[in-house]
Amino acid sequence: MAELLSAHNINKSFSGVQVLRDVHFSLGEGEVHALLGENGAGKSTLLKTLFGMHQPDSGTLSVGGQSVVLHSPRAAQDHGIAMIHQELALIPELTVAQNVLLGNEGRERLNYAHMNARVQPFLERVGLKVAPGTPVKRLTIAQQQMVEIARALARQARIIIMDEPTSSLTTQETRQLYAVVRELTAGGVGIIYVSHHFDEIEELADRVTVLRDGQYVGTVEQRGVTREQLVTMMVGRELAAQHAPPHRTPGDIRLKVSRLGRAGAFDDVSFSVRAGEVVTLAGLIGSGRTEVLRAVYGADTAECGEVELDGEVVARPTPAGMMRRGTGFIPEDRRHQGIVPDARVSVNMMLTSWAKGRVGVRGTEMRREVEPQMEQLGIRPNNPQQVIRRLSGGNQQKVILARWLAAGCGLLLIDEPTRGIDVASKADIYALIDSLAERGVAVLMVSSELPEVLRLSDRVLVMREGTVAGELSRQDASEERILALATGAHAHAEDPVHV
Amino acid sequence: MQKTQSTSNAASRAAVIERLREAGILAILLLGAVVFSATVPSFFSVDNAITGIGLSAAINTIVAIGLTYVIMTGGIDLSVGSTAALSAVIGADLMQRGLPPLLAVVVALAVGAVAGLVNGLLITRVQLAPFIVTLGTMTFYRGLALSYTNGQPILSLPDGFKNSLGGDVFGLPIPLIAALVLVAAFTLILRYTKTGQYILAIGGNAEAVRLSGINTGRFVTLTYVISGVLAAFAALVLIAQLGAAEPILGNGWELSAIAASVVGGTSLAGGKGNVVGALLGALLLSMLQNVLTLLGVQAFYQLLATGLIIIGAMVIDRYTRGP
Amino acid sequence: MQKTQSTSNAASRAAVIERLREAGILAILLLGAVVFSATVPSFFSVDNAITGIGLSAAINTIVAIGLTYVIMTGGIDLSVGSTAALSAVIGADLMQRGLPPLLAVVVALAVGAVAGLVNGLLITRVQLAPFIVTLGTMTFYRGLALSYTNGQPILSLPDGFKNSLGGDVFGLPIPLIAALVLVAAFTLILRYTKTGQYILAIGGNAEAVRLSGINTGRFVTLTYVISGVLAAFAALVLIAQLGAAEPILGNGWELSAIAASVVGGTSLAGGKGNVVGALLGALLLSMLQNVLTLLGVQAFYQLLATGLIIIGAMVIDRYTRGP
Amino acid sequence: QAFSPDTEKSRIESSQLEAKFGPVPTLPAGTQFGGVMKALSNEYWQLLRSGYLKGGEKYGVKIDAQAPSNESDQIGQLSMMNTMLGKDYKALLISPQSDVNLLPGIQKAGKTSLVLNVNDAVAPSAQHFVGNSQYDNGVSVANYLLKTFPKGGQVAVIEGQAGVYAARQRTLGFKTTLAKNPALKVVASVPADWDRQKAFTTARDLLRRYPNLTAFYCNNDTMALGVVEAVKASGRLGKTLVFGTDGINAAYDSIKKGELTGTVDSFPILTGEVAVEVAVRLLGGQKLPRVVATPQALVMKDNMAQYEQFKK
Ligand SMILES: Nc1ncnc2c1ncn2[C@@H]1O[C@H](COP(=O)(O)OP(=O)(O)OP(=O)(O)O)[C@@H](O)[C@H]1O
Ligand SMILES: Nc1ncnc2c1ncn2[C@@H]1O[C@H](COP(=O)(O)OP(=O)(O)OP(=O)(O)O)[C@@H](O)[C@H]1O
Ligand SMILES: [Mg+2]
Ligand SMILES: [Mg+2]
Repeated sequence: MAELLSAHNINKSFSGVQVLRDVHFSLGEGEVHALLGENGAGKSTLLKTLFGMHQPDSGTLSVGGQSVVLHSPRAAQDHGIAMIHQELALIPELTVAQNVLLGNEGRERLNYAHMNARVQPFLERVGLKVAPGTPVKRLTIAQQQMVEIARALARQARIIIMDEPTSSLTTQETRQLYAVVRELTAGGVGIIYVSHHFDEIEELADRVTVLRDGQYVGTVEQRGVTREQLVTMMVGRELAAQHAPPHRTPGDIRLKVSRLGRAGAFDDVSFSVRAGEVVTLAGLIGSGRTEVLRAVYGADTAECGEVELDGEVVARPTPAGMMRRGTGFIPEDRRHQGIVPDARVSVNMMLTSWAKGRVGVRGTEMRREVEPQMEQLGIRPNNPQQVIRRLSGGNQQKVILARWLAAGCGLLLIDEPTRGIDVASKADIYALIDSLAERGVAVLMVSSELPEVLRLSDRVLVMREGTVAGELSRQDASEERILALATGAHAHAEDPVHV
Repeated sequence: MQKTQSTSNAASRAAVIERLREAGILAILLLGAVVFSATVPSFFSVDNAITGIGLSAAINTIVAIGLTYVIMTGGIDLSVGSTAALSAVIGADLMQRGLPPLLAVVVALAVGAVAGLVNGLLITRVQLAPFIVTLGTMTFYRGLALSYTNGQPILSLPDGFKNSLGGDVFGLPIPLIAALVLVAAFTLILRYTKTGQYILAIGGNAEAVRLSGINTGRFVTLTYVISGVLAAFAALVLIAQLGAAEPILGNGWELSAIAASVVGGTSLAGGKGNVVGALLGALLLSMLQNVLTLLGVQAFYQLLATGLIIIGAMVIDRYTRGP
Repeated sequence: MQKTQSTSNAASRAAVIERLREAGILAILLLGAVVFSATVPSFFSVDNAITGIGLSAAINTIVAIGLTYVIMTGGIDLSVGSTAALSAVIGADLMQRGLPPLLAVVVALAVGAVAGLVNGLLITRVQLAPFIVTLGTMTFYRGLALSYTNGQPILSLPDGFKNSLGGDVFGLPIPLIAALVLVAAFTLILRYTKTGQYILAIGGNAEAVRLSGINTGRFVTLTYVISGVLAAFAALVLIAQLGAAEPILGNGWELSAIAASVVGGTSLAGGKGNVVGALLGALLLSMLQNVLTLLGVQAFYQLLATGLIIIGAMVIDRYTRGP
Repeated sequence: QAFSPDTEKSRIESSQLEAKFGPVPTLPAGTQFGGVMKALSNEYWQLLRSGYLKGGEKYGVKIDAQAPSNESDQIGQLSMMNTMLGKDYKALLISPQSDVNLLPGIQKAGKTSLVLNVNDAVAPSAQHFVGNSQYDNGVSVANYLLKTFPKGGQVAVIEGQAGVYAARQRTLGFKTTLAKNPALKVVASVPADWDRQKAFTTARDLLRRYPNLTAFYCNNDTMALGVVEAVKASGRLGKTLVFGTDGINAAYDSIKKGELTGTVDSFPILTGEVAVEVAVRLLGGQKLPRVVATPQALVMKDNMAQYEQFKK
């Protein structure tokens, strides 16, 4: 197996804080090499170094056996490297085809028909069912993720870096991605793969390299290790066994949604969530889950239907009004809707609490509120003064969770609660949601991860093409049944489907 | 497959609706024209439309095209008026000294290009804020123009020059034709060339464009060069009309051009732009001026009316276009 | 635990370095002062520093504070000069008609507040672009001021008024004191109140703040009201100095104030702002003007020098501050 | 060389019109003149406009005078003139914002109506000009200083906007004349863009640099009134003289109060009347010289009474 890329003794620090220490990494032809580590371990930083976005403080890089210095992403591309970024890097106003070919269009004069035709096969390969002429701003986050993948394919790169490519994909698209990866490696392409999902790593990876706190822990053959061993390498200790989901007895109806609809997005959606109950909206990409959740919160307006909170109709839901009534909302698009990138962690965390008058903006007062939250969620670096943009993706997600924990709410709407969050923290967040429910909080979430859906939900509402295709209780829910409802492949009389 | 079909249908329907909504400003323009021609005597004579509205709209449009390009990248160019003055006096001076007009025109355009290049390099290489750079050069280029001519106008330009840029073709004044041709050309560049696409993309997400391996600085600089050249061209068109060039020419052009751009639907945040919109914006603003004059509205009330109508037009536009 | 310690130490060191770099503009200011006092006779007399630079800087600073707030939300307010004129002529007229100066001042400030409120509501409720709204109201308010006074200045303001806002305390002119107090107050508001934090956060990502359950429109509107009130206050300070209010007062204020803001480190993209920076920026610009006057530089060369020095200062700032 | 009313040889004082050309002819009823003003934001132009209206009444002509909304919107003024060409005016009284910005309008109008350049900026192709000599504006203040301070002194000039004809000529006339006595030194000549606030700030700076300044000469009254405040604030009222130009009402008030020393009044109302008269005479077939000069005078406290009649 010829070596495509190798990195030795890579060191990198940001304003005095060392993020990578003596890290080694190598990638062979046709290999999938997974990179594993907790949130903030330095995975993205290493990858950005390999893609020329950061310059290492010291260390050597070689591509195809030749030692290189990558000054810029352009240089990396010239060496046959492509990258799928953890934070999506698309241009909203341009079409899918334009985004896929950006920087690669060929002649100066653009021929859209030709570009669309060129892009179509790549879209088909990743299983993205949108027209290449659609503006990217009209796609959901998951569809955008697929566009990113298609773009990497279109580069015809020898080395593809994938930084959490599946964090917003559902099981179906993830399987599609597996197929794409296998096809690529069969052709000799090397893939660097970052994911917090062990099943993906077990499915795809040949070798696994583990980072912990910026330190190189080791590289192992994937086939030779167990999940537990990998987790131990990652966190430096053994993880407590997973809790079974607790048994809950829901209280009164907190949220009642009746016949909610908006043309082109969703239609006739009705359901309710009780206090102390966790209800999940499941479904395929573009099935309208996000849109429903946003409409309930008033982030977008619905055209018809009603939202009732604790038996009272909310005349015209708006985020501010819903917040005042004790509703919290965690959006799926962290970067554009979740964080204020240039503000500190403390500010990002306290945005809602301030409005509720729960805490002031003075340093000590705020620290008293912020620090325990950071501790509880294991947010690293544990520095409330850090600008949130400089946190790793997973840690940013934790800050937004903490925003609503600090503010306290009776109904929490969460779109993809553990997007980009590492295994260890994921267990913590599950425990946290359990304890919220136990305290009587009603939780309505959207999740694309079926194990997560099954682990957390009391009830699952499966959506298909904008309507609720069916509802499954905890006992009835299984991955197969959810998928069957989501794709419309059920119709067996014995299925316990209540529409 | 069926899903794809319906999604793409919905998408193209949405695109059509968007296009229609973008025509909001055109609708306002037409509505205005109809109302005015009904109420204001002599508003809708061809002659009034062409000479009263045409020239000032043409010049404003030409400058606004460049500004639209700059604004699309998320920048701004306050120096257009001064660049115009500098190019005009240098070009005029060379003509007066006997340089063939064509050559003088080329030199004047080159002066505009260099002025834009300086802006662009300060912004992309030294990474200064576009506002402050062009505020500085606005003052500096004006100073250059004034000291070059010692504050005096340059009179009596050669007839050949005046007739070529100041004349008519089939009854249409050349400035108007030039503006329309430029609008068409820069619309096509924006839509159908890599350069145009990159300029739009940079305003949308410069970091993402850079990550695609594109040298964003080069394209940003290019927009300032375009803006400088178009300002110089507008200045040449104007001095051909006036038959003279003066160093105080172009005062306030930046504001009118930005206004035309923004009224036409370009977002100052970058990433969204519309050259045809700039033309419509310029026409709307000129029409407004023209009508108020024809109605004999006094200066103070003209100000009131102008302010009200700009905002009113935008409110209508906002409600036809949707949020 | 040790880890945390060292991390937070390093982080606070980084913060200190950042703070020092932000002082770049202060360094330029001091450097300029040293150079000028060595070369320009009478530049560094306390008197010159305070009354020459201080006074004109004071007015610009007061306006720039408001603009800094507006710009931080990602907006712009072009109407400050016209708002200033409108408040000034109404206030002055009322004084002349015999209203007690204090009451007239309150009314003038209220006029500024209403002017700002109109801007804010058009921007947040009707969702028009701030540039176009304030371009429209810039024209409209100017028209109001001119028609209110029929274009005439209002002379002979009561002495009580002139002395109170135009006087001295311990040798410091009141405008300067007012500007410093306002800078301090608005710095504290920005740092230590929720309102200030929200204004900054909205500029950073309005959508994220909105989805946190915050009524962002209220805070954005507030910044325009602040800008209007401060413009009115600056106008009162000015007319107390000039002893006359004229409807064409405040022409070009928006540009000077935006320049002071941007020179002081506020980003036109929003989310980043610095009220002390606006003061430093205003001081730098006034110092420049003062020196050029003291040196008796000719008109054309003043323009050249102003442009060069603005850009030069920004280049130095850029290289001391880092990218 | 370019046309300059200040040096034009075929020039007549407006006061001699009656004597040389006889009575003003009568035009057909319903005759209309159009006026394109420079701006209305300075009182000077408003006074000129009332002069037009007064003249119109006197000679039986309807006058329709308009102004662009700001003083440096040159293309806007041209559009305004072009627009007004569409109406049926027998004569257009224009006050261009710059020397050249109305040239195409003048050329176009020449075929159908009479064009009269009234004041201030001078269009080189203007066949008829009515107005005072900008150059002489400066001369009269300089002469006064030469006479009053034979032993010399320091003088500062506050200029209008750089590059504008009126600013250039007034400053030139002042400096050239003052140079006759080398002891009277122009220590500073800086622009304040016709703006009261800028003039105030600039004057304060200058007064600190030259605490014994003898006099300020300002290119217009608005700036002069700003300078007066600076002089007051520096405690030099009465010691440093301040001269303005234009003769607006506010300047008269200030002179009466003993603050402003003097203003070179070019009698805008009278100028407006004369402009209408000249247009009427030309349309009536009289062959007037190219330039009709309107009067001007340095108005100070002691001679003010004799000029106040022209303020109505
Ligand atoms: N520009 C920067 N300035 C300062 N610190 C940074 C910067 N970029 C990253 N860091 C820090 O480097 C560390 C590693 O971040 P990185 O994004 O590489 O983590 P990661 O392993 O990709 O985590 P995740 O799984 O959450 O994506 C984090 O502590 C982060 O705060
Ligand atoms: N801004 C928009 N304009 C038009 N259509 C949109 C827009 N955003 C989403 N849609 C469409 O609405 C439908 C539902 O999208 P939604 O985001 O709710 O799906 P989802 O089930 O949450 O999927 P995902 O997992 O991708 O978030 C999709 O068909 C999508 O294309
Ligand atoms: Mg990462
Ligand atoms: Mg979703």
